[in-house]
Amino acid sequence: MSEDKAPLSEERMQAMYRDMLRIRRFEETAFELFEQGEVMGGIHVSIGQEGCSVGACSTLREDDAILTTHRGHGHSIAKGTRLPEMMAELLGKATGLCHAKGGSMHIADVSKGHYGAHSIVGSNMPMAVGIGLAFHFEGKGQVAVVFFGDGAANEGSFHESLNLASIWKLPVIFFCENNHFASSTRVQYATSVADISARAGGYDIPGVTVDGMDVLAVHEVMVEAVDRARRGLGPSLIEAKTYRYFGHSRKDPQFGPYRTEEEWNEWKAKDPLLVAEEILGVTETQKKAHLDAVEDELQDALAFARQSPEPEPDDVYEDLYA
Amino acid sequence: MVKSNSGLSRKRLGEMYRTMLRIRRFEETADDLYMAGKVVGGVHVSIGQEACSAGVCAALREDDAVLTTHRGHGHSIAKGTRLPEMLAELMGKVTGLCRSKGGSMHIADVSKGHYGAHSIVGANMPMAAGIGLAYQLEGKDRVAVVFFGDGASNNGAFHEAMNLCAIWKLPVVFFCENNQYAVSVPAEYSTSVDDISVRSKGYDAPGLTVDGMDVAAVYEASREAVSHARRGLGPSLVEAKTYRFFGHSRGDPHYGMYRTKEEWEGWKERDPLIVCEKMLKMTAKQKKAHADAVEAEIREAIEFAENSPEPEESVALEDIFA
Amino acid sequence: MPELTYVEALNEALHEEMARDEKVFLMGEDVAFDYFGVCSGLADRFGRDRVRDTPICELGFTGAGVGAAMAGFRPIVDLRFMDFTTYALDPIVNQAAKLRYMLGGQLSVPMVARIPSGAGLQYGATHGQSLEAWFMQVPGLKVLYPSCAPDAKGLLKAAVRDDNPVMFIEHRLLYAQKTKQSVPEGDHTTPIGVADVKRVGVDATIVGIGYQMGHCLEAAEALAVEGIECEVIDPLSLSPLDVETITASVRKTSRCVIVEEGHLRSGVGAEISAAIQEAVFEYLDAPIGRVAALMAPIPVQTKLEKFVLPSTEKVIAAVRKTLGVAA
Amino acid sequence: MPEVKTRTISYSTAINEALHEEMERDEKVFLMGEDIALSAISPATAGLGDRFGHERVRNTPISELGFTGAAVGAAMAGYRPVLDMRRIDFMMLAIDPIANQAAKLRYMLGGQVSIPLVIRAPEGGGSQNGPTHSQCLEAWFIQVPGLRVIVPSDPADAKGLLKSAIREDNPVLFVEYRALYSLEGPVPEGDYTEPIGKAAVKREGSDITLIGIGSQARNCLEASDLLAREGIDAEVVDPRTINPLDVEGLAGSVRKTGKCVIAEEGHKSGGVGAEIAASVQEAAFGALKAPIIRVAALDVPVPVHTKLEAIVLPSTEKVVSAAKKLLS
Repeated sequence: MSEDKAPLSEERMQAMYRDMLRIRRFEETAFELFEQGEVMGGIHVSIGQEGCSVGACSTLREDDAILTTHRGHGHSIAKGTRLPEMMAELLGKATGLCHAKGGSMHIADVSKGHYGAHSIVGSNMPMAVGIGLAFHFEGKGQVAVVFFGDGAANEGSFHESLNLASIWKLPVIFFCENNHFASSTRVQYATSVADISARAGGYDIPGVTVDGMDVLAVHEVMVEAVDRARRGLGPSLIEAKTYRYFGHSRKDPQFGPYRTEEEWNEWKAKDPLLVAEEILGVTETQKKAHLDAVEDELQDALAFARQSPEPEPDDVYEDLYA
Repeated sequence: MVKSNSGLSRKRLGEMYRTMLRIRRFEETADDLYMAGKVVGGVHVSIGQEACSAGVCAALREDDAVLTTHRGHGHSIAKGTRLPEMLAELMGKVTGLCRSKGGSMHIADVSKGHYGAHSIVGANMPMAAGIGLAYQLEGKDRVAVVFFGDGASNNGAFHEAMNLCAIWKLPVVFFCENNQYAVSVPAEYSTSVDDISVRSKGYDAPGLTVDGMDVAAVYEASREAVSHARRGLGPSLVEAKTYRFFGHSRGDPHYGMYRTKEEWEGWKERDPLIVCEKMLKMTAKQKKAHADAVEAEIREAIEFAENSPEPEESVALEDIFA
Repeated sequence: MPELTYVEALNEALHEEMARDEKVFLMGEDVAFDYFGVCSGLADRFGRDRVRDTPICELGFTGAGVGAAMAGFRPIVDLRFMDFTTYALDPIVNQAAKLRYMLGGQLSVPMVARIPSGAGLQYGATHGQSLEAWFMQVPGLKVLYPSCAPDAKGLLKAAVRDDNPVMFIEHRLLYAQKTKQSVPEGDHTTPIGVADVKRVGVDATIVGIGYQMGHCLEAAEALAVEGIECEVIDPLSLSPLDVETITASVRKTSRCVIVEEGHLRSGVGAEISAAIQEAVFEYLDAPIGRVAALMAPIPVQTKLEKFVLPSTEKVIAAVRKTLGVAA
Repeated sequence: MPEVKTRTISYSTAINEALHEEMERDEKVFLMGEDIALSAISPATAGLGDRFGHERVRNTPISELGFTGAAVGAAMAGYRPVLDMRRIDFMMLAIDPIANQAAKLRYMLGGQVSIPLVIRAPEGGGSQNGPTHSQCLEAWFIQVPGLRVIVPSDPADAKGLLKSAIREDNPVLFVEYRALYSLEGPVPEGDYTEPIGKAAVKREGSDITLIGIGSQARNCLEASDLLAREGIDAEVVDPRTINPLDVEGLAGSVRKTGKCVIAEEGHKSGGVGAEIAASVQEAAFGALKAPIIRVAALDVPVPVHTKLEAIVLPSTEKVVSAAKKLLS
C-alpha cells in the first residue's frame, strides 16, 4: 500500500476538522471585513464547501499543486497558504501574497504549491494540464489538482483539458465542486447530464461523484485519484455535490431569488462541520480548543494585515515583467 | 458499429450513388484544375468520404440546413449547391457563390440551406446551435446538420455547442466524419476515446458510430438522428468512420508521410462508390450512363466558370456591411 | 558567416535552444510532422515528449503552455495560423500576460507563442490575418516580428530565454523565400526592444513591420533611383517598442510612412504614428502616412487580395505623397 | 424644431428601456447571456424575463464560445440576438465567433447572409475588480472590418444607439461602461434613435479639443468645467462610434482649436487614442499647433488595490493637466 493509501489516524482526522474550522472562520471573518468595507475588490466565500477543500487537499503533498477559482479561499487554506499574507492581500496591503494586485480572486502561494485562484471561469483547467505536463517531465510523482465549479464544466476549456490530460496520461485531478449554481443559474438547467462525472467517459478516464459535505468521503475518492495520478495512469474527474450557504458574491442573498429557503435548510442540515463532528465524535471541549486556536491564528493574521503598509504608487509598475 | 440493412429502395440508393459520383468527379476536376493553377487558394478534397455527404443529405429536406468545414465540397453538392457557381468560386470568378471572396473553404449556398463551409476548425458547431435555436423559435420542424472532423471533436466549441443543444433540445445533428487524421495527427493519438460517439453520453444525447464507407448505413443512421431532432427531442451525435484517399491538402501525399501504403490500400478497397456499386449490383452499362450524365454536368460547370469574368477591384470593398 | 533561409534560421534557433536548455519544449498541431520545415528534425532529435503534437485545441494547449511555464518549464507553443489565436486569447491575454502581476511577482510565465501570420496565399479572410496590434495593447506581453533570417534566429533565441510571455510572429511568405542570408555564427541573440535601421537615408523615414519590410526596402531602392533617399527602420519588437530609434530618424528626415500588413484602423501603425507625433511634433513637415490593409476582410481572389494588401507600389506612392512629389 | 420632451434616467435604465422597446417592436429580437433572467444581478436586463418569457430572455451556461457562436448562427437564420457578455474580459473566450465569423461571414459568403447581432459588453475598472475584470478592449475591434463598435457615454446616447444597434443589419459591439451605469441624464420620451458613425460635440469651445471615449467623455466634460474656471474654453467631442470612426467629425473640431487631448480608459499602447491621433494628424495636420496628447490607462494591468488602480486609470485631473500642458 502506498503512503497515500494509509488509513487516517485520529490525529490526522482532527487536523482535517480543524482545517475546515479554519476555513469557516476565515471566510466568516473575511465576509465581515468585506461588509465593513475593509476588503478591496470582491470576495466569494466558500462556506458550506469546506468538506471539498479539506478532503481534497488532505491527500496532497506539499510539492503537489492546486489551482482554484474565484471561490478559492478554502482550497488555499487547505493547501497551506499563509493566512497573514492572505488576509493582507484581501485588505490590499503591500505584504499581501500578490502585493495587493490580485486580491481575493487571485490568491496564490506558489511556495506552498498553490498556483493561484483564477477568476476567468474555466481558465485554470488548461493551466493545470500544463503543470501536470511539467510534473510528468520532472518525474517526481507530483500531482496537480484543479478545482472548478459546475458552471465551468460547460466551458470549452473543460473539454480540451480533459482530453489533453487523458491522451498524455498526465497527473491531473479535475475536481468539480458542484455547488448547484453558476452564479444564479441552476446546474440542472445549464448542464445536460445529471452527474458531471459522467462526462469522464468521453475521455476514457475514471469519473466519480461523491458527497461533498462528507470530508472523509471526499478524502477517500481523492486518495484513489491521487494514487492513480502518481503512478502515471493519468487524470480522474471527481464531482463533489456540495452547496454554498452564502450568495454568489454580495449582491445576492443566501436564499430567495434563485433558491428556496427549504432547499437551503436541507443542505444546511448537512453542514460539513456537523457531519465531521458526528463521524469523529468531536467533544465540546475539543471543539472549543480547536476554535480558540483558530481564533488566535485569525486574530494574528488580521493584526498582521492591518498593520501592514499600503503599497507605494510606484508599485504599479512592479511584477509585470520578469 | 451500425451497418446497413437493405431496407432502402434501389431508386433511392441509385440517387445516392449518383450524388457520390457527382462529388467524386467534381473533386477530381477541382484537383486537376488546382494542379493546372486555375484554382484560387487552397482546396481540401473529400474523395473517399462521399458516402457521408450523400447519406446524410439524403435524409434532409431542402429547407433544412447544413454547415460544413474546409473539406466541404461533398456536403455542398449533396445539399444541392449549384455546381457552376461553386466551380466559379473555386476559380476566383465574380459569378462564384461567394463572389470569389470565400473560395473553396467558404462555399455556401444559402438559397439551398447551405450555411457555409467554415475554415476555423470547430467554429461551425456553435453556429449550428444558433441555427437550430432559430428553427426552434420559429416553431417549424427544420433541422440543422453540422459536419466536422475527428479533430474538431477535441475542440472546446464541440463541448459547448453539444451542451447548449442538449439543454435546449435544439434540432441539431452533430455529424462527425472521423477520417482518422487531423491533418497529420492520428485520431487514436489526439482523441481520448476510440469511438467519438461515446461523448454523447456527456450530454445525455444519443450517439452512434456508423460505417462511413457505406452510404446506406449513413443514410439510416442520419434518418434516425434527423427524425429525433425533427420531433423536438434534441441533438444526436453520429460518428462515421471514414477515410480521405487524398492528403490533407496538396502539401502531403496520399500515403508515405504519416500513413502507410497498407493502411491506405485497406481503406481503398472499401471505396464508397465500389461498396455502393456492389449493393446495387450495377452493370457496366448502368455505370456508364451515370458517368456520362455527370461528365456533361461537370463540363457545363467548367464552361460556365471559365467563361465567367474576374471581379472588378471594387468587389473587394463590397459585402462587408449589409 | 553561414547562409540560411528564414525557415532554416528559425529551425536552427529551435535546435540550439532545445539542446541548450532541457526545460524548453515545443507543442502544437502537427509540430512533429511540420509542413513548413521550421520544426524539421526536432522530433527525431529530442523525442515526441519534447516535440509534442496536440489535438486541435488551441485553448487547451496554449493554456497548458501557460501552466507548464508557471511550473518552471519553457514551452514554445506553435499556433499555426495567427487566426487560430482567436481561440487561445484567454490564456494569452487574461492569464499569461497578467499572472505574474496579479500574483505579485510570485512566478513568471516564460512561454513563447510562435504565431505564423500573413496573407498573400489566397487563403482568405480567416487564414491570413495580421493581428499583432491586438497584442500590443496587452501589458505583460512582448511582441516580436522578425523580417529576415538573421533577426529570426537571434530573436527567437532571445524569446526562448526571456522570462516573459512572448508573441513571436512569423510570416508564411517568408517561409516560402528561398534566398539565404548571412546569420551570425555561434550562440548569438538579438536584443528585444531595439529597432534596427535597415537602410540609411535623409529624405523620409519608412517604418516597416515584419514581412512588409521587403516592400519597404524595394520601395526605397526604387525611390533612390529618382534621388529620394529613404531611411528604413524595422522595429523588430512591437512591444516593447523602441520609439527612440524611430523618432531619432524622423528628427532627421521630418517625414514618415509606416507600413504594416494588418488592417489600417487601430493597427500597429496607429500606435507608432501617435507616439511619433507626440515625441517629435515640431520636427514633422508632413502628416505621418500609413500603408496597411484596407478595411475589408482579406478576399480569396488573387486580384482582390492584392488590392486589399499593402505593396511596394503603395509604399512608393505614400512616400511620394508625404514628400509632395508627383509620380 | 419641436421641443423634445425629456426626463432624467440612469444609463442602465436607458439600456433597459431600449431593450424593452426593441423586443416589443420586433419579435425576432431575443436576449442571451449568463444570469440575465435574474433582475437582481443584471439591472440592465431587469424585468425582461418576466415580460417576454425565458424563451426570448435566455439564460445560458457559462459557455461564452458556445452561446456567442450560437448567436451568430441564429442571426444568419434571420433572428436578431442581443448578447450580454457580462464583462468584456470574458469575450476572450468568444473572439473566434466574433472576429472570424460574425465580422467576416457576409463578406466571405459574397453577401449571401447578414449578421444582425448585438453584443453588449460591459467593461471598465474603478471597482477594484483587478486585471481580469477591468479591461477595456474596444480598440481591438476597430481593427476588424465588418464590425460596428459603439461606445456611448451618457443615457441618451446609450438608449438611442442601442436601439439603432438592434435595428442594424450588421454585428455590433455595444460597449457599456460599468462606471457609467448609475450616471443620470436627460433622455427623450418615446421612440428615437441615434445615428451610428456620427461623433457628437458634447460641449462647444474654441481653445482646445478634448476627445473622450465612453467613460472618459464624462471626465472630459468635468475637465472642461474645471478648465473654464481658469478661462480655458474647451470643446468636448465624443466619437460615440469608433468603428466606423467619424474622422471628419473629430478633425473638424481640431481644425478649429489646433490642439487636442484624447482620453480613454483602455491601455495607451495600441488604444483607441492611437488610432484617433494617427487619423486626426493625417486629416488636420496643417491646423495642428501642438502634438496630440493621449490620456489612457497606464501600460500595466489594472491592479486590485484602490490607490494603485487610481494611479493606473485615467481621471478628470489627468485630462486637466494634459490640457494645461498643451496650452502652456
